[in-house]
Amino acid sequence: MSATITLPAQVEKKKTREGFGRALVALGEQDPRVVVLVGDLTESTMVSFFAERFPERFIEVGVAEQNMMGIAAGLAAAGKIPFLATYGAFASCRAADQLRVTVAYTNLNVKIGGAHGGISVGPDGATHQAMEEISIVRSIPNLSLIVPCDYWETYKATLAAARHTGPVYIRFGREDVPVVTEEATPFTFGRGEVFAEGRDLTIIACGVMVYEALRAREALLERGITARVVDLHTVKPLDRLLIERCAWETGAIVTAEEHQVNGGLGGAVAEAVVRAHPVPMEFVAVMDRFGQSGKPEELMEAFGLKARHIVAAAERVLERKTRP
Amino acid sequence: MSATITLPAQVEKKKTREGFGRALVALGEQDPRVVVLVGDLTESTMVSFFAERFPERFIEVGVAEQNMMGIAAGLAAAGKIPFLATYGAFASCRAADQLRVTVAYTNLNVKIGGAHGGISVGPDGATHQAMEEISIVRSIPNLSLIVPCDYWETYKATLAAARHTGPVYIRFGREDVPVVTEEATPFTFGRGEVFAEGRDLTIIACGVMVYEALRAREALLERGITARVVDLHTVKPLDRLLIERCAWETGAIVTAEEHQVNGGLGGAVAEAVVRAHPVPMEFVAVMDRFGQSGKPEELMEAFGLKARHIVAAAERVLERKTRP
Amino acid sequence: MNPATAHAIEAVEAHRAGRLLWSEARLREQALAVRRDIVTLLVQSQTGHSGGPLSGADFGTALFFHELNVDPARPDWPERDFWHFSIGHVTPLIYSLMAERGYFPLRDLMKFRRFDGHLQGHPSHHDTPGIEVSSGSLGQGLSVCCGVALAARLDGHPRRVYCVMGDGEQQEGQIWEAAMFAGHQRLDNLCGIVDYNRKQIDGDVEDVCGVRPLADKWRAFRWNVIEIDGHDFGQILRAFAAARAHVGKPTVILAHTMMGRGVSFMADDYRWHGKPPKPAEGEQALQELGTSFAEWSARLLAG
Amino acid sequence: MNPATAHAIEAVEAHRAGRLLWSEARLREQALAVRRDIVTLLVQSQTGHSGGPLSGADFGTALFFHELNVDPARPDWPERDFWHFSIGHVTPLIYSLMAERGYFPLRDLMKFRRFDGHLQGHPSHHDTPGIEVSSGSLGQGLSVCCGVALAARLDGHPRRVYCVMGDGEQQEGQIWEAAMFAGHQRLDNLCGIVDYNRKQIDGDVEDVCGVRPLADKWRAFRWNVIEIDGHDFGQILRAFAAARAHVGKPTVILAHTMMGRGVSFMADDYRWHGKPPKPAEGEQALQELGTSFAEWSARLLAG
Ligand SMILES: Cc1ncc(C[n+]2csc(CCOP(=O)(O)OP(=O)(O)O)c2C)c(N)n1
Ligand SMILES: Cc1ncc(C[n+]2csc(CCOP(=O)(O)OP(=O)(O)O)c2C)c(N)n1
Ligand SMILES: [Mg+2]
Ligand SMILES: [Mg+2]
Repeated sequence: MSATITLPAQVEKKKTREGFGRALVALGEQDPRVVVLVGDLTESTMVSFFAERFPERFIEVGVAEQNMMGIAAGLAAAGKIPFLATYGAFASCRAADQLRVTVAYTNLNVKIGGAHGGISVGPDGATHQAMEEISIVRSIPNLSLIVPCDYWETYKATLAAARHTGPVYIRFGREDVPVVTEEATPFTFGRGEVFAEGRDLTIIACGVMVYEALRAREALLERGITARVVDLHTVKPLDRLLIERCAWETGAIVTAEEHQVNGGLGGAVAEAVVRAHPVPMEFVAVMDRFGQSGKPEELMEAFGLKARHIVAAAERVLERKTRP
Repeated sequence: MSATITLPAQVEKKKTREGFGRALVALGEQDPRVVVLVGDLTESTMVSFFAERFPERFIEVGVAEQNMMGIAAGLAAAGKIPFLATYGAFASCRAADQLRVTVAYTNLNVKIGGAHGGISVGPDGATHQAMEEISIVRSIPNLSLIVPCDYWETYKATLAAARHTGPVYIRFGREDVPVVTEEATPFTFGRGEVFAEGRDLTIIACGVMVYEALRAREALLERGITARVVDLHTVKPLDRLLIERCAWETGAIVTAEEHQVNGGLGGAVAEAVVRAHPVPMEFVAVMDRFGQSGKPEELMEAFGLKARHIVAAAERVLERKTRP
Repeated sequence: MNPATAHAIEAVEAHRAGRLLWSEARLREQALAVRRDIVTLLVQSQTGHSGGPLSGADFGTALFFHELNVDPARPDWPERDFWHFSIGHVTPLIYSLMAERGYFPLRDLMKFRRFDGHLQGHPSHHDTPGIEVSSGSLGQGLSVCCGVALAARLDGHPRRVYCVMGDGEQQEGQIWEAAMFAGHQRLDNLCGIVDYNRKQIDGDVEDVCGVRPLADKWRAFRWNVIEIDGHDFGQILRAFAAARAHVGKPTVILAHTMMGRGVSFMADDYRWHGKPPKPAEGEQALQELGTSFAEWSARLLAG
Repeated sequence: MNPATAHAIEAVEAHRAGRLLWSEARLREQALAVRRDIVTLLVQSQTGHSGGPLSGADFGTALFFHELNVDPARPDWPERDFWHFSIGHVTPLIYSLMAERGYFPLRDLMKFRRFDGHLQGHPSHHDTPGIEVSSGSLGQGLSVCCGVALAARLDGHPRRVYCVMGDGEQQEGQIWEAAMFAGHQRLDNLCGIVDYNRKQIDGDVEDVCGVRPLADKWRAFRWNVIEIDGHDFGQILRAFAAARAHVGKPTVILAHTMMGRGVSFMADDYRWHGKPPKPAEGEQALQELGTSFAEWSARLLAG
C-alpha cells in the first residue's frame, strides 16, 4: 500500500532537523530510557527541544565526538536508548572508528543523528557539508541508515530508529525543505515507498532529492514520459525487492542523492540491480568533489542536483534503454 | 600491452607489506623529501627497514592516528613526501576526519599505508581486519586508492604513489600471499591490467583475490569456460574504460575482493557498468558482517573468498547471462 | 583516607553479594594461576600477547577476586559492577580472569583465537558471554565507562565502573576527552586503572612518545590520582578502597608494573608485547611459574 | 625572560624581511580596522561567526603585523613563517588579517561566503591564496603545525610555526595527542595561542565541559605556558618574544580574551558565537567602533 504524492504548486517548507528534534521530545515522553547527547551543537541540531523538556536526560559532551560516541555506547550498554547529535561530517568521520568498533561491532542500541548532510548546508562550505556518510555508514556491518526526505519523514524515521534494536544512523539536512509527505504517509523502516507510479523509468531518491524527483516527474510527464518515483529512505538495510521490481518493470533507473557519487545511494542501487536485473542507470549526485560556500539553491544548481538535472538524466537513461 | 599470467602449481608466497617496506627504502634513497611516520607499529607495518636505513627521516608518533595524519599533512605542507603506516582499520576509520578535511580537502601530498586489510589478517579478529577501507576512501574526493595484489605490485604501487602528486591510500595485507606478478610486470597507476584473456566473463579482482581469480580461471577452463581476469589494483581513479570494455566484450562480470560487499570494488565496478553497459554481475566479497579470529585460510574459506567461490559466482553469472 | 573510614566502607560493601573480598594471600595464589593460564593458553594458540597480560595479572586478579561485584553465572545480573578493558589486546589476561572467576569453563582457554572457539583475539561481546562491550581499537574504553557511570548516576544505581587502560594507550586523544568529561561530571563511581608497565610495541613509552608526568596530567584533568606498585596486593587493595571512598572526583590508579612480570626472559622487555612463547619457551616460563605445560593444560582441559 | 634578552632577540630577528614589528600604538589602530572589517563583512554576508573573530582580533593583529615573517605578495616564499588557525570558523578574522596585510584586495571581504567569491565559510587552501592548510573541523590544526615544525627542524629551517586554537576546542582529544607529541619532541619552534574567551557554542566552556585548570594541563604535557590578557598589546608582544626565546619546549600562550570584544551587545555573550549582526545591529556595532557601514564598506570596496 503506497502513498501517491502529487505536489501543489507551492509546497510548505520545514527543516528536517526540526523533525528530529520534535520526535526526540515525543520519544522522551514515551520512554524514560531515551537520553540525548550533543557535542556543543544544541540549537543547530535542534536537540534543544529535548534539552528544555528533559534537562536531566540531556548530556552535553562538548566538542569531542569520539568521546560522545563512546559515552553513547556506554549508556546503551547500561540499558539506555541514547540518541546523539552532531553534524554528519563529524558523526561519520571524526567518530568513525568508535562507530565501527565500539558501537557497531558490539551491536549497541545507539542512534546517531547526523545533521547538516549535503551541499544544501550552504555558506559554511565544504568541511561542514557531509557528503560521504552513506558510503561510510553503509560499509559497516550491523549499522542501519535512514535518509529521510522531509520534516515528517525525519520525525517518523527518528521514532522508527528508537523502535529498531541496534545502531541506526539518521542523516538529515540544515535548510527548510519542501514537506512532501504528511503525518499519515506510511513509513516502514527498511522499505522504500513508491511515491508516484510510472512505467518508463524509476527515479530512486533519498533526502531532499525526493522532492526534486517528484518535480522532475512532472516535467517528464509533459514530455509524455511517466517516471515512477521511489523514496528510498532506508538505505540500509536495502529494499532490494523493490529495487529489483523497479528494474524489471520500468527497465531504467535514475538515482538522485545529495551525496558523493561513489558508494552512495546510487552505488547501493547499482549493486542490487546488477545482481538481479541489469538495466541502464544514471546517477544524479555530487561528482566526487568537495562542496563550497554559497546559497543552498545556488549550490544545488551548480552541483547538478535540481529537478532539471534529474530530467536530463532520465532522458539519457531512456535513450540507452531503447537503444539495443 | 598486458601481461598474461599463468601460475605454476606451486607459487612462491611473500608479504605485501614487505613490498611496502622495501619500496620505502628505495624511495628514501631516491628522494630526500621522503619521510615515514608510524603509530607504534614499526615491525608489523615493515617500515622498520626504512627506520633502520634513515633514522633521521623516521618519525614515531605513538598510538595517536589522528595526530599522525595531521603531522603527515603538516610535513607535506612543508614540502616533504610523507608516508604514514598503521593498520588499515585505524588509518581509514580513526583518522577519517583528518583524512577528509586536512589531507584530502587541502589535497596534500600524503601517502597512507594501510596494513592488515582483509579477513586474512587472521587470529587478531574483527577489530583488526580492515574491510571498510575501499568504501570510505573511495567516497572522499581528491583521494586515490590502490589495492595491490602481491609483493611486487605493492612495491610498485608504493613507488607509483610517490610519483603521483596528491593523497594516495595503499591497502595491503598481513599474511604471506602468492606472488603472481614479477618485477617486470607492467604497473600503471590508474589502469587495470588484464592478467589473462577470456571471452565468457570477466573476473575483476584486487588484492589477494587476484590470485584466487587466476586459480578460478583454471578451474573454469576445465569446464570449457574462458574467464578474463583483470587486476584492478587502482580502485580510484577507476579504470572505467577497461571495465566498460570488459562488460561489452564478455557480457558478464564477477568481482572479487577481500572487503565488505557494500560500496567496495564490486560497488565501484557496478556503478561503472550500469552507466555504460549493464550486464549481470556477481560479487565475491564479505557479506556485510564482521570478521573473526581463525587461521587466514579457514577464514577465507568461511567467508567465501576462495577460488571455488569465484567459480560458483562465475557459474551463477553465466546462467544469468544466457537466460534472456 | 584513614583506615577507619576504609573499614567502615568495606563493611557497608561486604553485603554486596557478588564481591569475593579475597585476602592478599589468596589473591597472590590466584594471580599465579592466572599467569599460568596466560602462558599455557599462549603456548597452545601460538598467537597473542604475552607482555601486557602478565603485567596486569596482579591488579586484574585483585579486581576480579576482591573488588568487583559480579555474578559470572548471570553476566547480566542487574546489580553488577561494570568492568572493561580498554586495552583489548590483553585478552589472555581477560579470559583467564573470566574463566577462573567462572564466566565460562577453563577448557575454553585452550581455544583462544581459534575459529572453533568463542575467545576472539580481541574481546567480543557477540562471542563471549560477560564481555559487555567489544574493544581492540585503543583509547575507546574510558568513554564507554563514562557512559555507564553516567547511566548509573541517572538511575541512582550503586554500581561501580572500572576501566583498565595501558600506558602507551594514554597517547590516544580520546582518553583525554573522556578524562575531561569524567572530571567535569565528577563521576566518582568511575575508577580507571593504568597498567603503567613503561613499554609499548615499539619500545619504551618514554622513547616512543612520553606520557610523563602522567599523574600531573590526570590531576590537571580533575581526577583523584593514586600511584601504587601494581604488583603489591596490599597497595592494590588500599587503592581500590580509596577510590571507592573518594567523593566528588573519579579516581585513576597508576599501577606501576613490569611488562612480562613473572617470566624471567619476558620481564621488562617490550619485544614480548605481542608475541606468544614458543613451546620450549613456554615450558621454561611454566617451570618458573612452578608448573609445566602438561600439568597446567591438563588442569585447564579438565576445568 | 628578562627584557634585555628579549631586546637582543628582537634585534637578531629584525633582519627577517617579512616581519613588520609594528608598535603597540599602531597595532591598536590596526586591530580597530580589523574589528570594523569583521563587522562590515558579516553585515554584508549575513552569515558567519562574530564572537570568536572579535575576541581574537588583538592577538591576531599582533601576530600578523608584528610577529610573523611573511610576504603576502609571495604566499609561498620559502622563508616564511607558518601560521594556521585550527579554529577555522573565525574566518572573518582570518580574512580581515590577510586582506589588511595584503594577501588579497580588501574588496574581496565583501564576498565572504559567497558562491562567486573566494572566501569560503571555513579556510580553504584550494580557494584562497595564503591559506596553507584547510580547516573547519576542530582540533586538527595543532597536529598540522607539529608536522610543519618537525619539517623545519629536519631542514634546519629557521621558520617559526604559530597555531591559533579555541578554548572550547581544547575538548578535542587530538589537541592533546599533538600536545603530547610536541612536548615529547621539544618543538620549540612551535607556538600555540589559545583564544581563552570562556565561551563556546552552547555557553560557558566551564559549563559545557570545563577545561580548567588549562595551564596545568599544558604544563603536564611538557609545554612552556604563558598566560596573558589577550587584549593587552604589551603583554601579547612580550609573550611572543618569550615564546621565541624559549628553548627546549614548545610554548602555549593562553590569551584571556572576551568573546565579542569591542561591540557592547556582543561582549561576553556566547549567543554571538556563530551569527552575524543584522544590518541595524551592525550599524550600531560600527558606530561603537567609530565608523558606519556606508563608510567602512566603501573603504573595503575601494581597497
Ligand atoms: C587505535 C589503535 N592503534 C593501534 C593499535 C595497535 N596496538 C595494539 S597494542 C599497542 C600498544 C599499546 O601499548 P600499551 O597501552 O602500553 O600496552 P602494552 O604494550 O603495555 O600491553 C598498539 C599500538 C590498536 N590496537 N588500536
Ligand atoms: C570537529 C568539530 N566539531 C564541532 C564543530 C562545530 N563547532 C564550530 S565552532 C564550535 C565551538 C568552538 O568553541 P571555541 O573553540 O571556544 O570557539 P569560540 O566559540 O570561542 O569561537 C563548534 C562546536 C566543528 N567545527 N568541528
Ligand atoms: Mg604498556
Ligand atoms: Mg571560546
